[in-house]
Amino acid sequence: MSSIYFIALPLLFGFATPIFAKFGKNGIAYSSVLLQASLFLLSIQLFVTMDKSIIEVIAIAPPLGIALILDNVSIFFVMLFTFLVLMGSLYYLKLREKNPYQNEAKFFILINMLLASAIGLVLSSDIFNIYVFFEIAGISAYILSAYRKTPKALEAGLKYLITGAIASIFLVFAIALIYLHLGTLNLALISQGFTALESDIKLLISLFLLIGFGLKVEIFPLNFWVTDIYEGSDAFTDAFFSAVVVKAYLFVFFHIVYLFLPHKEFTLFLLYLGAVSMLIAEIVALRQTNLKRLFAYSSLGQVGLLFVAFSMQEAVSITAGLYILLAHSLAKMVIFLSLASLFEKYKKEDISLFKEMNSPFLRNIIIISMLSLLGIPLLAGFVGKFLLLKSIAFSGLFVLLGLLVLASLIESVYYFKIIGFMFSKEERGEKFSLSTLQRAVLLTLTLGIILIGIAPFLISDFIATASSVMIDVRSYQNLLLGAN
Amino acid sequence: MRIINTLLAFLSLALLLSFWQDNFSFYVDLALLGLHGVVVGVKTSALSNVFALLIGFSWLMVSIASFASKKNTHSTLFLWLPILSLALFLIVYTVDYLLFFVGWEVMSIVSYFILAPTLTPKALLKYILFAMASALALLMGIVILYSGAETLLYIDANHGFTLLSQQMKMILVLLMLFAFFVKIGAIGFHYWLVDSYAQADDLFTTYLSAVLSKMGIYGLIIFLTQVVDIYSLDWKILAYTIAIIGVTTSVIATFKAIKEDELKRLLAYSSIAQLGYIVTILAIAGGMGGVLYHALIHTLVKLLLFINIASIIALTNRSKLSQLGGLIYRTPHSFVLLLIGIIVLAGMPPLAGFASKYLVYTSLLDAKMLLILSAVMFASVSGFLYVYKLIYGIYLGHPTHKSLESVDEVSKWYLIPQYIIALLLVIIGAFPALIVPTLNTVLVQLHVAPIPFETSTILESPLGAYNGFVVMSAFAVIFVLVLFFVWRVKSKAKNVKNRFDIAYCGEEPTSATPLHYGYGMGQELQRVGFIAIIWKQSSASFYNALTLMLFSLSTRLRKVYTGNLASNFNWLIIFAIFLLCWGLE
Amino acid sequence: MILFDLFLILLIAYSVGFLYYGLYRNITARFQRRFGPPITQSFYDSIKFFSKEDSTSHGWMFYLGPIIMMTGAITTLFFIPFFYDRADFRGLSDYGNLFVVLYLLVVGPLGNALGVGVSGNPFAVMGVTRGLSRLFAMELPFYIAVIALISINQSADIATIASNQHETINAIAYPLLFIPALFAFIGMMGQSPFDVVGAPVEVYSGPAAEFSGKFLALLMSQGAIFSFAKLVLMVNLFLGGASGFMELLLKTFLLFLFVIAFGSLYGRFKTPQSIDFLLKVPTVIAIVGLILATWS
Amino acid sequence: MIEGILEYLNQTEVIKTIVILGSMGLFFVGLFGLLSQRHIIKVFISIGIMEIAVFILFIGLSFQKGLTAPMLGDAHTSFVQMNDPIPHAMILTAIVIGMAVLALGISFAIEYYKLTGKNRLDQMNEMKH
Repeated sequence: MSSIYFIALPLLFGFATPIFAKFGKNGIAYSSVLLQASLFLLSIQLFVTMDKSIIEVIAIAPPLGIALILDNVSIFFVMLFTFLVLMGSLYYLKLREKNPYQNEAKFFILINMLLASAIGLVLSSDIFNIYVFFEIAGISAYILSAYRKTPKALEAGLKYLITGAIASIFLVFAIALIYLHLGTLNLALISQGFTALESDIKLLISLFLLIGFGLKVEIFPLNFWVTDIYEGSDAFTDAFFSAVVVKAYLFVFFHIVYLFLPHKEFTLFLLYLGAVSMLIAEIVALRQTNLKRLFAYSSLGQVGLLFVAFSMQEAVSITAGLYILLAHSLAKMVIFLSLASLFEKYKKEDISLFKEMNSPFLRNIIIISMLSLLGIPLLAGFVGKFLLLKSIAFSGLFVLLGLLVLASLIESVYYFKIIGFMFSKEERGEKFSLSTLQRAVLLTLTLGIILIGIAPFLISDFIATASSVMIDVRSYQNLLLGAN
Repeated sequence: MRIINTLLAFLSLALLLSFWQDNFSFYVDLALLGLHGVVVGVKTSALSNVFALLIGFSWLMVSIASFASKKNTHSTLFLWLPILSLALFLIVYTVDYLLFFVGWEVMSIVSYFILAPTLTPKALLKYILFAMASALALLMGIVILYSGAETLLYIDANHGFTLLSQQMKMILVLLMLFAFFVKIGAIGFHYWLVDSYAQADDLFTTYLSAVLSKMGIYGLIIFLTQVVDIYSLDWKILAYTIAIIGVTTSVIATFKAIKEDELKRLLAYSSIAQLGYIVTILAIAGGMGGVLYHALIHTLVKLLLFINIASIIALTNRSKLSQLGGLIYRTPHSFVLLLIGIIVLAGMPPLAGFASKYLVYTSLLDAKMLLILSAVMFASVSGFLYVYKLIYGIYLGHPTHKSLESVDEVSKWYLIPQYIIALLLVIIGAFPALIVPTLNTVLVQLHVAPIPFETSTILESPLGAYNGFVVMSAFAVIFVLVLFFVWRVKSKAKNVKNRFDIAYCGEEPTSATPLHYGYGMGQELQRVGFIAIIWKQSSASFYNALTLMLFSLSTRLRKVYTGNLASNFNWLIIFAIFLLCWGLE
Repeated sequence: MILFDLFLILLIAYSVGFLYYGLYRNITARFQRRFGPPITQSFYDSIKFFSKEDSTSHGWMFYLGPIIMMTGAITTLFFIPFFYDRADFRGLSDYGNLFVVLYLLVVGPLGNALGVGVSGNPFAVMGVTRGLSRLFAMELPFYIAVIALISINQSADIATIASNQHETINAIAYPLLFIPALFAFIGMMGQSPFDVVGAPVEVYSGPAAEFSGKFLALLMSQGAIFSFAKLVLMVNLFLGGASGFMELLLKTFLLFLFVIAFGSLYGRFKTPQSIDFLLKVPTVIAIVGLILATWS
Repeated sequence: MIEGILEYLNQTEVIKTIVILGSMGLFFVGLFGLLSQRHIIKVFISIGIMEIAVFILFIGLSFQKGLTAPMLGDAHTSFVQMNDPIPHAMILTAIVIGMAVLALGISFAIEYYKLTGKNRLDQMNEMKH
């Protein structure tokens, strides 16, 4: 029953805030961190005690009821999300001393809601629950995005909300069609019955699903809104958007693709969509000067790469995808968290900020993160990239290979432009150093990047199992249906 | 830091030499990563030992030279240098393309961090973008090869290569050639190289030119012999293409060097030209001996030359030929060392440079690439102009500034490595076949015919041999005899007190008269048509146009992300309708 | 034995070289409708210079320049065999080959360049630069021709190349190689139209501007020796070599005569002009010759 | 006459056709609004219309003639002879969520208008670089 805690506790946190508020000024903040820490420990504990493929199913009599599935792949995401959110919250503990959000209780509630919904998305195994968590994640993200109530933030919030609302309409439409034709919401049952549907209905459903999720997973050409959101929101919240929210949506989307639509043609389409998405995002990023926007484009590019990885529908490429996802989450977390401090200190978001920055620590960790994103060996990004390119080459998709390599090259242009700014010989202000806690957080994340890069075999077993579980549709069906 | 670095360099060299004959290998299976059946590892072999020797030796020499400056100015350099050398050792000792790539990338990135404090942003960006392009091309090539061979080991790579389709073979070869040519700085891909060499820390430039550029050669050797197996493959056009690229590189870089005024830029072009000779003979069957020999000599001579000009730059704070001059009697040791260096660089007979040039020429003759050989010899002779410009601009002529008249000899820490190298070059000059047995072990390993060997004084080749010892002793004996003769002939000549006491059209020049010819040297060649073309053309315009194109594309694509939701909805609907139509099909 | 041989070679080269130099002055004088000095005049001049004081010196490197030049000339001479079929007068040619000689040919000029460079006279250095610029233009057609010969004979040995011509000499068998080589050779001999470097009369400059006394003598002597060495090389490569002294003298003299006659007839090119010319006409001919000669 | 029409209309197929046509009409009205209108509130209204259209479609199509509403009460103590409760539950949830989102959106729009005086989608260009 423990997997329910991941969803219930963060949600319940909101109701308990009045109580925590009694513990003093920092009560809510500390209790939120405590909650996330305990969730993280719980996920670790679950992972450690878990057998090779023991799966926890919480089911209220499928096909009617809801079911949460905690298998090898979802535990990966649960651990990742709780860890990242914990790190972010810890970082915020110091950030709030200088630049706190108004009405912090709400902010913590939202962060926990975001965590709960992201985990909910990953664990849910019926499509309506997915819709609900889709919306909860959306609502908390809209509010977080607009939280500063500056014109930019509000604009970002509005745009996010409008596109989110449209996405949800299409999703509901798809769900309605599915239920009308199959009479069930259970993923396993849908996946069994889906192939037997008429092709027109199938097309319509897949189209709506693609648009509904496509808007959320930031795939070209449905990612027009993303960069504005990143730019308008706080860098601190961007960290969560980029590292957590998108990843949850991506997982769900591909989970659904594997279950419903493992069409060769469709996935091939997604494959090239991903590559084009990456290429375009990287090219556009070339001219960006606003850092948040720049890294938003970089996120779009990485999502394109992940799209390619997951669309390959092979265990190896999914392994690669999970590696890339992990590396990207860690790196983007480091970058956006550092940016949050830097923006606060230097009062500018321009790329020239790095010319003024005088903080060897931040410089080094940002460089390491960016190199990892570029897929430099001995850092986390390389493992996934190499595996991905390998599986692409083995499939004989050499044009795709060329596109990805080209995109990576363009990507390196602006990354190294930034790194070049960090080494520029201009006059720099006084030294800027972070508090110990913040340094510890960033260092932990960076060490994660280095450790995975140098010793990928530490987690390779786990990730390989996760990816084989993710692609194994049949066992998922058996698991879900056999549970009642 | 410097001491630790030097100790490490010494240690690695000592280890290398003491375990020269021993075979050592270490393999790891990568099944854990989901790469089933993929083994990576390191292994000593004759080829890797030779290149490792170059690395270790250069590292040591650069480290010794670093003691010259009083302050620990190169602290970051010597923090990174051991890591860089480690990556280089990894590159040469690995037996598979995965570790090769890892070493390659680490090399590029570490070099980037070494270069970063001294380069201008533009040069730095140029360097790293070319390095990344090279690395990515290499990665793509490796992956393509991997998809054929299903392992990454060099020994299986040839099998995998033969399994690829003709088209993929072509693409693979192009990618790999691009990757390595960028590092070598073959013409067209040298855009990054000259600026990086010129602006890098003076000692690091030495390392760059002596060692890092050789990694491109090493990569090409591995790729062409192990993967493509070019000598047994009947793929004439590839060999010719490589040779033509090499010789074009040599000719163009030589003339570019003649025009340069800045010491390090001049030597950078010279480096490109010398590597061009190596590339030229890389793809022909009899050329491997020449490749290795010339790589060795070039490493030594570039160490010598770059350390020499580093010492001069450190001494005078000037780095342009037009700002130096007349240092010969202030720094006689440096002068003699540079003289030895340029004699080797020019390939003049008594010293070691001729031996390697000789192998280059005879292998081209043997392969019947006669026009290419003519062009190589042409480039080689044209090179005299820049080597003379180099030595004249620094040491001969008139000092261009008062400060140059009162400097003292450079630090002994600069002189020690130079003397060691010069000694080696003289010894190899007299015994040109001394290193042939070592090279032959490599050639045997690469399955090519070894260089004939009888005694260490005679360098043999299919078209005749020459006795280095006789050439050198004849030269030395005649020199001493003439010297003695001149000595004995009566002379009352006095040293000129006034350096303006020269034959100058009946006038006496003053200190305001520009007497140093350093900058103008060779400029009149502008009037020669093809040289003017070489000087005027630059790959910069191509790369600038490319950048411009990319950026305008970026601006255009930015319009997708206008932030205007209203227009984006139209996009969305169009996309949906497109999908619908596509799906209905 | 070999030392005696070398001494004889040197002696012959020295005397014949000065003899030719005297003849050269006479013949050019006749071309210009005047009477030249006695044939032995140059020889006496050099002896005289040896006994003169040199007025200025610019340090040891300044001295070394002519010495290296002399060394280069003598070494070159020693590596060129006089006769293709005789055991004597082979010098050191068994220990080297054509490549060594080609490179030894440029040792002298480079040594000179160093000595001149240290003198600090910009006009002298200008001459050196011109010389080096002309050098590569000159060497290109010559190298192409030589490469073709080596390839045809499959040997870089000079004596072998010379002896392989007993039926037809290379100048007739391969005229398209001989003509460009001859152009280059005219330049190497410092004759018009390629003589702007050491232009003897009108330019008060050139590499020799700063030398006087015994060093000027040294320069003159090495010039004589070097000229002879180059003549012998050319004879060996293209004119079938020689098997006796008379043949050698005849062939070298004819070649010499041709060169100075040619030089007297033509005006002087500027440096860029000569480079341009050499890189166009003789080079193209040489390339055609190379292709024709080795086409198979 | 009217009886006949009602009888005709009472057929399941006819009802479902009407539902489909009506809701699709509504959907396209919303879509048209979304594409043609620039005012933020109007856009929200369009979104609301589209949502409602989907809800109606779902409920309308999952309804079966002759069965009662899926509610337990005095007369109905067990789940028999009732319509499938799931669509109802789902749509109820969706309505709540949709309403919450729209309310949130309108509050954003008001704040935004207060700060900037802008109320149109195409004017929202704070981040135009």
